[in-house]
Amino acid sequence: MISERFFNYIVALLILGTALVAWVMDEPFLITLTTKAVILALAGVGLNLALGQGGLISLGHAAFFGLGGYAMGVLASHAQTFTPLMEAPFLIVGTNSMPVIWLVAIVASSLCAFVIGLLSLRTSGVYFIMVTLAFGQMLYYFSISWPAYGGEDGLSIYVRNSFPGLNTLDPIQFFGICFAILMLVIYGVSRLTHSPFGLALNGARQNAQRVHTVGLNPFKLQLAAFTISGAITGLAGALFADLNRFVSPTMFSWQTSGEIMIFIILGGVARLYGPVVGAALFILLEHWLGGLSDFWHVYLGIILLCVVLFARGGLIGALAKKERAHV
Amino acid sequence: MSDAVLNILNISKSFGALKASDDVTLDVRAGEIHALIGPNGAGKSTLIAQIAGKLKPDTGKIDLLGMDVTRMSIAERANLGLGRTFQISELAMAYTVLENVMLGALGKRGGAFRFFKPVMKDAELRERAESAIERVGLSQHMNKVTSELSHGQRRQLEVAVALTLEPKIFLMDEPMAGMGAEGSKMLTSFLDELRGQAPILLVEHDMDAVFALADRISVLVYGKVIATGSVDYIRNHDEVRRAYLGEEAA
Amino acid sequence: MKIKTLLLAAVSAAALASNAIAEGHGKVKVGMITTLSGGGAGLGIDVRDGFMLAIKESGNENVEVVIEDDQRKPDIAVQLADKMIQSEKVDVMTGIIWSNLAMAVVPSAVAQGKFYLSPNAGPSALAGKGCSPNYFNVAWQNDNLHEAAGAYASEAGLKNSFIMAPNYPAGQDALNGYKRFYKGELAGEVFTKLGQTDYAAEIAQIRASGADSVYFFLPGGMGISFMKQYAGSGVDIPLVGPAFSFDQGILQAVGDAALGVKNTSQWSKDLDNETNAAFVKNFQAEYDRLPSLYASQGFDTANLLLSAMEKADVKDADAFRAALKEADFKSTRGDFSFGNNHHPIQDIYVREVIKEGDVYTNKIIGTALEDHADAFASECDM
Amino acid sequence: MSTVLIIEQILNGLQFGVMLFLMAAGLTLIFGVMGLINLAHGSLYMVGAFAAAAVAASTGSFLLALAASLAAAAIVGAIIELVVIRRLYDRDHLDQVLATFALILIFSETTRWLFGSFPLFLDVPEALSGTVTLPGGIAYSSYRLMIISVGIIVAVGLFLLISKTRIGMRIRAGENDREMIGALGVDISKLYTLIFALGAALAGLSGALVGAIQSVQVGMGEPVLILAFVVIVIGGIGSIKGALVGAILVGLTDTLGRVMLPLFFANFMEQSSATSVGSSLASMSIYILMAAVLIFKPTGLFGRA
Repeated sequence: MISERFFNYIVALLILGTALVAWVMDEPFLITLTTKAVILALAGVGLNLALGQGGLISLGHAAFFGLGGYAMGVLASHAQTFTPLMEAPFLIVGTNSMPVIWLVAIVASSLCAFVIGLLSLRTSGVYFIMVTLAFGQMLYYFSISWPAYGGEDGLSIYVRNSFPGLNTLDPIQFFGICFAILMLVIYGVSRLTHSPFGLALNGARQNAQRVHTVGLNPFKLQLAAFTISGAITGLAGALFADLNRFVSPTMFSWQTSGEIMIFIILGGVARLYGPVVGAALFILLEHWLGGLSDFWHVYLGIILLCVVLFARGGLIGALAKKERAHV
Repeated sequence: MSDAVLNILNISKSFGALKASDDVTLDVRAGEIHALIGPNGAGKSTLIAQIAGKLKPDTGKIDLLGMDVTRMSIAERANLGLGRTFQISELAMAYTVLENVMLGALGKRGGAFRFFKPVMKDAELRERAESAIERVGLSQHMNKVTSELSHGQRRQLEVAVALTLEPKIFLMDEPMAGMGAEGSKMLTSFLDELRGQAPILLVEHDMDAVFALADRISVLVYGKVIATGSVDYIRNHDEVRRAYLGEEAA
Repeated sequence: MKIKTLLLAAVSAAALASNAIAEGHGKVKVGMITTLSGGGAGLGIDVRDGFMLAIKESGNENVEVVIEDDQRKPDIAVQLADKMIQSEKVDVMTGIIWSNLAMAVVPSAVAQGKFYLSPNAGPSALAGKGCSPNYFNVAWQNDNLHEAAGAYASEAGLKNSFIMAPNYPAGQDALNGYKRFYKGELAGEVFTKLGQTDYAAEIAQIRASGADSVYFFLPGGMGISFMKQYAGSGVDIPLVGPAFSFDQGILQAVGDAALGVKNTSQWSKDLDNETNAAFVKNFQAEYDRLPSLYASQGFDTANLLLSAMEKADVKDADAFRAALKEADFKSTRGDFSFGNNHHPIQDIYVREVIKEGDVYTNKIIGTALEDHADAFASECDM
Repeated sequence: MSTVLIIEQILNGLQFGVMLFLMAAGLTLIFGVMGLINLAHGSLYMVGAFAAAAVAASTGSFLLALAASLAAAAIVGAIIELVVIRRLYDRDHLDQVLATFALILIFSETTRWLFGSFPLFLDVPEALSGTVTLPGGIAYSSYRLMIISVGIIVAVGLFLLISKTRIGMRIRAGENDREMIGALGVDISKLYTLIFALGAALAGLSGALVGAIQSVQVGMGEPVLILAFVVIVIGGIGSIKGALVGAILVGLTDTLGRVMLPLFFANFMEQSSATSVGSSLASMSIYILMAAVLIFKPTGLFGRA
């Protein structure tokens, strides 16, 4: 048994190492794949905050992932065609600067998460799962039938957005940006987990009554967690859109929510690196099994089933059994 | 009644045809232990739920420290100074003893919306929590996970969490339940001392403890308070003997 | 930074050199991204089988085809495209079935200097302002079959059509395409939910509308559901649709409900030309099923590629492009040429669903549009 | 819009609701008794439809096809209950969601492997292929009327089963207290397998019934599954009555929304964009309904707190 912290460092180094080796060996596609894993891991880290620490099983996080994606798509498409986004009451123009896009993605998705959370947190258990799903589906159907930004066809952005001082079209540089963001966010989440807020949030998951009785309001704690969680997933959405230089309503679909959830469970619920391990494993399986057979979904299903049935606590849980997942 | 910390005035609560609280009036004064007793199903839990804020009374009024709290939430009452322990332990089971008590300390300081500084390294909170743990005698179990504690230890932990809130009044729901003779005795003497810090509304089945500790006793039967008074008064009250103590004596 | 750049330059130079040696002259590496699993896999499988049949028949050993499954997900398609370009280093890409996936992949692929030959999707954005010298559509512009249906309706004297499509861009394009060539009145215009399975409400509207014809574009399972329910509703207003809902793969699932329905297509199994007859026969021999529209498009795409390879080396992009533009191959559709925007100019036929023994299939009953180009060609400045 | 047309559309909404009820009844039963979220319920629906299509193709009998759909779904249901599902009863919802999601993947691809990627043929029986004229001159599909009657029969049957029979008593006991039912000396795991198979059989039956007028293809279960979840959440999870009311509410909202909203918007905008805006809103309508119900009644219309 190795300690979880040590294991986390190894995971981070493995990811970084894979990208660097791929760069030296001139395998840009491998870098792209690693970048995808990093971005999906980020989305998972977001959901994990609500799901693992807050106990809020949201099957609607695709809503935030998609919003982040469309924040990028809408801004960049306006920049691409040199048309303003809005002229009255004040002028808003498109942009292709990544930091601005990230900011917009974060603000938009956290606002949306706040509203969805405000309404959904009135329910609990299965009802919460389903009402978040309902909000996700609303956005999905809206994005399909709203013609201004491509509807079902989605939006193509021909050139990746820019980051001051870097060439984002170079796979390794874009990887660097995403990896740095992931590490920063993980650091932030880790600080948050051990902060007063984290203590209270994790306490509210275990026993809301207890938290209430000491004078803290579980609803506010959960709403805050849900909002931050949505913001992180939204940021991941913007990066994902930039990775593909493309956004489409698929990002809003309930299968996307399900996949983000799968990363967490594969890796380990409420584990800091759970979604990272899960996303990396998922991408690995997808490419390895996909090459093996046209019917690779069967194998993926069997593996998932085995993880749920026999490896409770996900991969990290299996490797670091002795330690607690929470705090 | 200017020295009443908690004042319950004519509250009633019905569930359909059942009157769980029937025009209950009760007060808790500074420095006293006021025991609330009554047979099972007398409506003690309902009454406590209304005092704590989990249920709202149909009619009547609850004053805490001279402030009307009838419509306030659980958290708001806690912030005003209501420290509560539960009949069935309400603790974060995956947390250690220290973490559970830190929650209380955090609640006392008000607001958990600090996202960056490690809570366990917060000297002020830590000191408050550790001293509460010491007072209830759990120091050697500080880093034990709550789910591994014995039943009695969990009761002690509940009290420790309530202590960190430095409440103006304690609301204790059967703190002795499930404790061995040794533990009960220890807790009895601890509560005896505690009343100097803040008055206690004590709901308890352990009559030895009640008679040893209480300054006043109220008896609740079928949702009604049938008698309130000193230990001796209650011991000799006819109606109480008939309704309640009679069974115990037999 | 300098060391990195140097390192990178050295590595990539080495890679280039080794590629040049390995590939030699005249070889073409094709990257096919198509839908082989999940919903809609039937279309991708047919395109792939048609394409590979042509390659096999040609006996040309200079073509290497890498095939990947996009699962009908745009993000997967984009990554596969990155893989094809970055790590497989293909010269030509093809295979995508769906317009939204094509929009995700094609613009960036052609911007990186790859040729893209579309065997199915033809979104208007790529035919008009977004046209590209390296993009060739071997199937149709999305609106073509709908325009033909509109033309057929006008010619057949239909004056009051009820038109219906799912509420997404291809659906909106479909109805616009129909209206572009249809001269009568509209009895009603309805957008259904994408993926909708129950059409009772729409059928009731059709019954009440007093229309003399119903034009619908409901691809895949949606069309099957609609036609079965329509047949059971007792409404007998004639149906018209594009070929997608009357394709070989789908017809068997619709059954009698489709009999007699008129539909428009640029290809049919009974098209009378030598290439087509041989194609239908050989496809059946190879795969033990009748070829579909999609199979014919895959077959034509491969033949177009092979014809260009005869004339030019793919490394000489200008020459190869010119060779593609000539479209000097024998199409299963008979006459075939490219317009200025590299989209087909071709005849579009009207077919009727019939039963041959136990098998439902189509026969041609007329020509809706001759040498038809698309409505967006003028917006393309090539 | 004429009154007759409105009545016909209401009938259509009811019929759509009844179709949803068949699917939702099993789902809510399984949740109510075992506390299990079963995403693979849609796969059982697909199994029923494929079994019916296969049997209909080889025997030509629609009744045999229906019987096959019931049997196949029940058997497959019992098998997955024994192998997988029973390990999930004590798990949290998260594990249940994931494990049954994995089952969807396995079922869908296995079915595709067995039957291919193209839709299968399944048609309504000759005797029901026409229409009946209802009072008021509405010509309505006989097959759809049959679906409505089957739905009503199933609803009544379930009510009777639960309120009048010994099994029903055990189901109710199980809902209220899992410990107690064990104490009554009932073999709880057998009961659970039975209930799961019953729910699966209902899903299979609705797959076959609906498959005859829609398309029998891989992936047909998931859209219905989501709708069925919307239905039981609106009705209150675990309540058969709630499922019935929820199904009809969803059926009516969806059908009438599709018809009315475009007409409504046509009052103040140009036809083509009214159609588009109206249909966009219509496709969101049931989710809006669900969110609204949950915001005002967090445990659904007939759910217990």
